[in-house]
Amino acid sequence: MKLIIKTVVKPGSTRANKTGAWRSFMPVFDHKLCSKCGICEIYCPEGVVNKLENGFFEPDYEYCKGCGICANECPKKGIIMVLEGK
Amino acid sequence: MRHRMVVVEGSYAVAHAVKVCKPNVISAYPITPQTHIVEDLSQFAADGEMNCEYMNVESEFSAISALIGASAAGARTYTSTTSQGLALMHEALFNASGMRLPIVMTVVNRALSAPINIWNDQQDSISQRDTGWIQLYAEDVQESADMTPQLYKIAEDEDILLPAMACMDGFILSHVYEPVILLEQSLTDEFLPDYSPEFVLDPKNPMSFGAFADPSTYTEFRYKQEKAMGVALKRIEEVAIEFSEKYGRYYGGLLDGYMLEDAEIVIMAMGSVIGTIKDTIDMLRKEGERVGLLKVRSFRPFPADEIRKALKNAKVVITLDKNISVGKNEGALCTEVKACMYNNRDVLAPVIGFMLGHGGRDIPISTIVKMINKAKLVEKGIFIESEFADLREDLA
Amino acid sequence: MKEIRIHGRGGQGSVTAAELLAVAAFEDGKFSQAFPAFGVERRGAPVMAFVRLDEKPIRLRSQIYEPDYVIVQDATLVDVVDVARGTKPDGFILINTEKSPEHFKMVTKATIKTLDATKLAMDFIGKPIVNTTLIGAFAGVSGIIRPESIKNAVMERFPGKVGEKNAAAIQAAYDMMEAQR
Amino acid sequence: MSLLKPGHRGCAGCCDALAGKFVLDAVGEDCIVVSPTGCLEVFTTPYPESAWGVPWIHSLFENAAAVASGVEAALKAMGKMNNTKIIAIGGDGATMDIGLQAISGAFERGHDFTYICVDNEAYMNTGIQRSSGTPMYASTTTSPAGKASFGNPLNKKNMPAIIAAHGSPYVATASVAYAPDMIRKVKKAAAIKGPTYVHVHAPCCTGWKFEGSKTIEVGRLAVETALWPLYEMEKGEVTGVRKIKNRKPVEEYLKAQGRFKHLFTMEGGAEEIKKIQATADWNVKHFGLE
Repeated sequence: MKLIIKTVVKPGSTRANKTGAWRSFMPVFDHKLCSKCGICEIYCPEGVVNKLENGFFEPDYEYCKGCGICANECPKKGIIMVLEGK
Repeated sequence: MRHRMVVVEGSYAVAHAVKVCKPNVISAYPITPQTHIVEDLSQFAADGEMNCEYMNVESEFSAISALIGASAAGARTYTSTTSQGLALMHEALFNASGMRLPIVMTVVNRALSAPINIWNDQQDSISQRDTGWIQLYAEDVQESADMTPQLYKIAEDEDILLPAMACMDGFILSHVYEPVILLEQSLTDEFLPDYSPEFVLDPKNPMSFGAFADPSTYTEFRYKQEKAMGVALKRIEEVAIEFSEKYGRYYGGLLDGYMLEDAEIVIMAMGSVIGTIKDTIDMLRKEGERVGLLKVRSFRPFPADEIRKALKNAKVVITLDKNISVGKNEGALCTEVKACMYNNRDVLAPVIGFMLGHGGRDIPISTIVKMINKAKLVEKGIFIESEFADLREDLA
Repeated sequence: MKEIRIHGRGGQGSVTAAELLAVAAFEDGKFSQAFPAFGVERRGAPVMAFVRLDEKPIRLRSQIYEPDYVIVQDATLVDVVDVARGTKPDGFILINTEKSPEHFKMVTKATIKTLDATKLAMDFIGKPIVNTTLIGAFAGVSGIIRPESIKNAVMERFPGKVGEKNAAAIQAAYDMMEAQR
Repeated sequence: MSLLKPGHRGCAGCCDALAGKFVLDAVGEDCIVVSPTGCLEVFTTPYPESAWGVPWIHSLFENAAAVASGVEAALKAMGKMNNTKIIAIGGDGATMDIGLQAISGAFERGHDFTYICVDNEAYMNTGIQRSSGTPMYASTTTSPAGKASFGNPLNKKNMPAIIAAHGSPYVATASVAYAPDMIRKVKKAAAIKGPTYVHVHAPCCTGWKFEGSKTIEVGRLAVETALWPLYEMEKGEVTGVRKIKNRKPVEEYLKAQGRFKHLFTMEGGAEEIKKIQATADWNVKHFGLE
């Protein structure tokens, strides 16, 4: 066995850590109100609001921490924050 | 051998040795008495004799920091410093070792302030004992130079990957002119393989260096560093032999003995005082004294087993320290030699510690003879734990 | 082993003189060691440099307390430094001065030798830089280093015209002092 | 998908994560990132994980610029520089306080790299202590407001001017609240040869005491009140500013944050707010923001 510890770590490996568990409020995206501007995607600190094939956006709830920036910044008020478990 | 020698300054011999090791990045800050090394290296770079980036940084802290970045990017790196400069690097020394970056640095040993003093002792490198750097101490200019490729080979070993210091006494070795063989490029190319680490900062294979370790993972980093030091313990010896086969010069691996076999009084020391001790021993041997020398070449890793073996027949051991742990009234070598004897019955000889040569105070033969005479008092039941060997009574 | 102490002032090239002696002696087949008395002295302050010469490799690293030979680059130093200190009785003290040895009253059993190296340097080199002239003189007095070796060492260090002029001064100084040996 | 991967431990609504994401959006895959110690470093790389999708190195708190310069020197020496961008991303403390000397040295030496200061105006990683990026009258844990204090008594250090004085070819200010502007500036900085600098205003919900959902809103207010002017400097000269339409009074910015709350409750607070307004007015005049 190599004595050398892997002092380096693999890129993007935090994906093992599912931060969706941090969330107490979850953003719910209302596509009817969406203008597909993409601001929600830009300002997601987790980088987990993804563009769907149909041009709408959805967060990856495995990682979304529920910060609510997307809801706050949505110019159409098309994202609402809902208490988890409700 | 003689026809290949030239009389040059110690610093030049070291700078030349660095040159033939072909570092990619050199980063240094001037500080007496290390300056000549970096001046000579700057000149080599200015003359187009080195294919490297020479960085004039704004402090020793940035010198070592730049090398951390360069080494992580896959470069062979070099710096040299001394005293305050080494102390300023302190934080980054742990970092370089913890990140397992095989940076090689010549430490031109010098005293620490206050009071400010530019002369030789070994307080600077001894104070970096626990930073996880390999530390070898040279007895003459040739050894100081020859250590450079040896340390690259040891540090860059994939089972070691630890940074290393080549320690040479300031002025006494850095500023002396004496005959040396300048390391041959062709032999060094054969001796020292290219540095090709498995992981480097590379956009094609984007690894992260220097991650944050919590209590669940931190301990193992230290454990593996310690294991790597264990590998280095063997490798230092092997590389010294490989070096002697290639270049025809050998100074010991971890240790080196002189008149040791039948010695009753064994002097242990590190660095340039070794030569003076050898002359003293020759003189005393003529008078029938059974005195010998155990040179400690590797202080980190510390060769405890080898020391115990070497001291088997000793009746009294004297340690010489150009440093002091204030509050312990001992130098580091003394403490460590004593410690390595405690948990076994191999060696029963008492250890007497002498501190001397601080701030460049000269160590003439007479001082060494005085210590030997004090050690002989052990036979009469008078035991000295540890003391300054060269105090000026008028100032003390 | 022979030990030499060189007294000078900062900027007069005492360390270079020591280095050149070490290089020359090595060329002559001896082992050598040259080192300064490490200090923080600036230009003009009294300084020292040391040289050891031996038939076998030199291991001793202490300073020199009982030199066989002393070289004094500047006679004014005699008034401020005990240049004779520790000098062996069978050794000599070589002083750069226009004065004769009798002029110097020192407590020493060593022989005092004098030479107007400044004049020689002015004549041959055109500058009052005496370190090379003095080591030529030293070779002449001591007989332990060949003048050719000194000249070679100097010419290698200062190639071209400068080296040649120095070599001429060295030879002249050597000849003068050898005649007195 | 962003090159700063999810799963990191940044606060919900973290400005640093946004800044890191925007920087990587701007420079792309062919870069090497150097981080000094700080929130961004800690929450992105809990061993054995890393959120970074690009090569990344953290060494110490005060040496990122030196490390970055060493990386650059190494790539140059080994002939691997090609088009790789070297990016250092440090917080305000690592940049304006403890790392200032190393930054000065690296900019003086002229390495080809871009230094990005993500300025959330205090030592957030260690618990919201004052830094030289902390604005006047912000209450922090080491410059708390109290009966005898309105909080931090000192003005924010003008770091962009210090960098510009080093002769940097490009210095810009940006804000995480203006993503396209920030990305454009980082891209420009990275493309310009030599040491370039982008100073990014980054509202920290935890340290400034506002809801995580308001990170962008607060950042916008800083720009709209002229407390954080957006400008570009080339070779020491201001060459571009973002004009403000309908400038808002500084109260709107201050009111949105708990760290300035005392200015509205303490006696004499209104007078002190005038001093902050004066700073905004000076910015408007100095940079020609209107």
